[in-house]
Amino acid sequence: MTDDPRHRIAARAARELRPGEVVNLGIGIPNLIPRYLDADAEIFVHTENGLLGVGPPPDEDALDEDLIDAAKRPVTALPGAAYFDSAQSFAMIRGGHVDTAVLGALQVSERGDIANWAVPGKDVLGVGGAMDLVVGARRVIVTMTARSSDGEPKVVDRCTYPLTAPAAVDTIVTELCVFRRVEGRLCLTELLDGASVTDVEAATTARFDVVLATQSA
Amino acid sequence: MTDDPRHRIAARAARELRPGEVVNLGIGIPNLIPRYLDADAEIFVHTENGLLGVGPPPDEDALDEDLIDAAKRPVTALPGAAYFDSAQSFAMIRGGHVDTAVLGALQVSERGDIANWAVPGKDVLGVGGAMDLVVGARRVIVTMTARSSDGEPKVVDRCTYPLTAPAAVDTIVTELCVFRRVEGRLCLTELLDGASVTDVEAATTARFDVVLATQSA
Amino acid sequence: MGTDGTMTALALTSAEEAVAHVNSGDTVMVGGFGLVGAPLGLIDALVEHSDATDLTIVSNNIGEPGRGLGKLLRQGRIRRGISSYFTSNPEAVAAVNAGEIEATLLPQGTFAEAIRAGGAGIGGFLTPVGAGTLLAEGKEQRMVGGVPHVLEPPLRADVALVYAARADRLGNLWYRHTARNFNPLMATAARVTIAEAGEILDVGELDPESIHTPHLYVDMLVERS
Amino acid sequence: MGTDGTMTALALTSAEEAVAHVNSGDTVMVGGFGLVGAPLGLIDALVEHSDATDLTIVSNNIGEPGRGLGKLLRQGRIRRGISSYFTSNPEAVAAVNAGEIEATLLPQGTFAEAIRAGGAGIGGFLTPVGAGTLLAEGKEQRMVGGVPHVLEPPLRADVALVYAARADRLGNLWYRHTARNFNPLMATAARVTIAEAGEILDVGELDPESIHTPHLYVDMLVERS
Repeated sequence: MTDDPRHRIAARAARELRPGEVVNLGIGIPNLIPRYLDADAEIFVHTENGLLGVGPPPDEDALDEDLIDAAKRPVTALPGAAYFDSAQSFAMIRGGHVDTAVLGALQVSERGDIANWAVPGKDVLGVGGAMDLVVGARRVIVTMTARSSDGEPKVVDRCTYPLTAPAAVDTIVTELCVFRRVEGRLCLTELLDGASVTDVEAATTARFDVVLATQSA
Repeated sequence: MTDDPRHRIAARAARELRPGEVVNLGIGIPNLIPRYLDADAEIFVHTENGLLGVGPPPDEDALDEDLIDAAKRPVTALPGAAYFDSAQSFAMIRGGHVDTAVLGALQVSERGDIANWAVPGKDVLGVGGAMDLVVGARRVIVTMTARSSDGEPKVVDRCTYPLTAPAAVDTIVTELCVFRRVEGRLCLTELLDGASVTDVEAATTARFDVVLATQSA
Repeated sequence: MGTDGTMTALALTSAEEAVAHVNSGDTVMVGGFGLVGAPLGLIDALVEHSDATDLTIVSNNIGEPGRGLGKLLRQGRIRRGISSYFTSNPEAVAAVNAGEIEATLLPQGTFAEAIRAGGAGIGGFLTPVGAGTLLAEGKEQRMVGGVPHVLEPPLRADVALVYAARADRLGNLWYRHTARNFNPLMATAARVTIAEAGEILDVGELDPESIHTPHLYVDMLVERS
Repeated sequence: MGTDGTMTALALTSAEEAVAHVNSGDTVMVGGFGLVGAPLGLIDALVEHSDATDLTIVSNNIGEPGRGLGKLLRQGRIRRGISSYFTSNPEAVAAVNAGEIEATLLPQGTFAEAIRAGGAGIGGFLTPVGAGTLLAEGKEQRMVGGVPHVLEPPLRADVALVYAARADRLGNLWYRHTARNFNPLMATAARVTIAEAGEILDVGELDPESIHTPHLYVDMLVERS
């Protein structure tokens, strides 16, 4: 296992995914997840620009300018893939046909509010598919470091950044722990890589229940 | 020219259609129109069950059970045809992409209200695509005999049957004449087959202007 | 991600097993324009092997007398129909008039759009179609750009029964000619979508540009017998 | 009906002639996700051969700096942008901040759905996306099934510029891979739709089951040079 917390988070988040699931992976840590999936994980990756069945990046000599993901990186299409237009793609998302969205965030609150598209005082000129994904996907997993680059907790009592959606997050994976929202309450369900409850408490302003059913492997 | 008024109406209505137009043809008289079109008329026939480019009926030995029109009759598809689902088909209609709908009616009023789906006191259990077509098509041509089988005028001052849509009809072709709605007024623009204005007046309760720019050929 | 191309295939199911997912009181969408594109094998299985009753059927027609959904109607298992054209089955009309089934009539384009909306997570839509007619009675109406519109709710179902000429083993579907009609819409709008396919191909055999229903919409796959 | 199969073909037009249909003050939809699937030849013609200014551009992005719509931006001919992601062109962000262009930001799914609604004659739709956020401010909201929804209006345009890998001479279009994106939607939602095609085939050469945009949506056809 790498020392890079981003990779540790991706590796843990990969274990959340179940065979047969349709998953949309956001930019950043979520995009590291495929390398931590077993070859037989049987996850179907959806990208909102119009492809179900995203495969690994192509070889340099097999680049196809018509085949990209929503991060505008070149990708491939696996056997059984399907292309569709943007209205159909977001119909899938908004209609609840994407099982899981994994995405990064600036802040997630104890009630599951998520802020991941805008910083106060800066331009709010790019939202892309973020709002559709957090509202539409059946399950929303946030992968992020516990603190911002400024050292501020990102799991918070109340979001101060503009919301992407209220009460939308199901699971949070940081380098310290896994939080799950259960019946409206934030629960610490797993400590990662030797972190303690005190470590988690120090890195959040959110209230949470401690429900450590399993320890980190 | 046949003596059957239905065929005479279809033949006159055929002359309303312009090359390149997308046309939806209803059941009854409208379905007689294709036989009165020139071979090079270049009309694209749309059927709301999901085909643009309807061709003539197939030979008996070339029947295809998956290829019907909205009247559930076997048809063929011309070169350049496209199939689509019902939501797309009605998006075409409602979105104003079908140039002309030609359909029958029970009554049309002087203000262009049309009643063609239900008779008072009888079941109103089948509407099909009639409402979508009269509201959505850019131009609505009604083809019908001037009187019902009971001898009642069908071009009326006010519809007594349940409406398919208010103020929707542009042109009416009967065996007696052509009416057009111009700036909200019903205008008699052409007499057919030797009919007189008096004949037309006798067969309608609608008020109309007489604007006989051209005589019937 | 299964980069070897062996993605999870749907287990093939018999029509009898598949329709066991229909429960009494369910809303069931059934594809087809009349009998063209109707999942006749699944309907027959529902007729012969299921006891589910008190059903709400969402289908453009209620079959024809003694054919397709007309069989289910004769069994008295339909409580309500949502359709654009009951008239194609005179027995359905008679059942409505006798008070045996409840009828909800929608313009065909509104019917199609409402199913699409149900599958697409749209909470309602404004259409000019039907405004000023009997079919708008009791519905919220508002002006849009000076034109009266009706606010229509989405349609969803517990189970959708659809027919496709071809499927692959993941559940991707391809429809043929005018047998497409309502099937791709209904496949998106139910909790459980059961597809009856004329031919079942290996994964990768359908052209990815031409798949009409991507597999994420399909839960069960039955081969037409 | 032309039963001999020789249906009216669209006259092939040069990109320069085609963009002459764009007038100052027009709303113009431009396909593409970033530059993928963007009608680059038509955009270049608009940049080089048209004086139309004061344009409202409906496009997922405003190109990239100096590329695609980014060229038109540098010419100061865009008055307003309706997009989901201005951020991909920092010059567009700067132009908004300098008050040179007006920005309307929509969630990408709402943006796509609004264009589809515009083409489909839908007067508005309710979506849960954006409810409770900055992007719902000033918009009508209502509860549907206990969930807050935003009422979104349709988007329409004077002209749509789209790119398709293949067209036939009637104007039927087929898109390739993820270059499809917003193109089929925009093709439906404008008064005049101009398609730039990579390859133009004879009528009948496109599979009728796989045509993504039927020809009735397309007004002008330009071959990519």
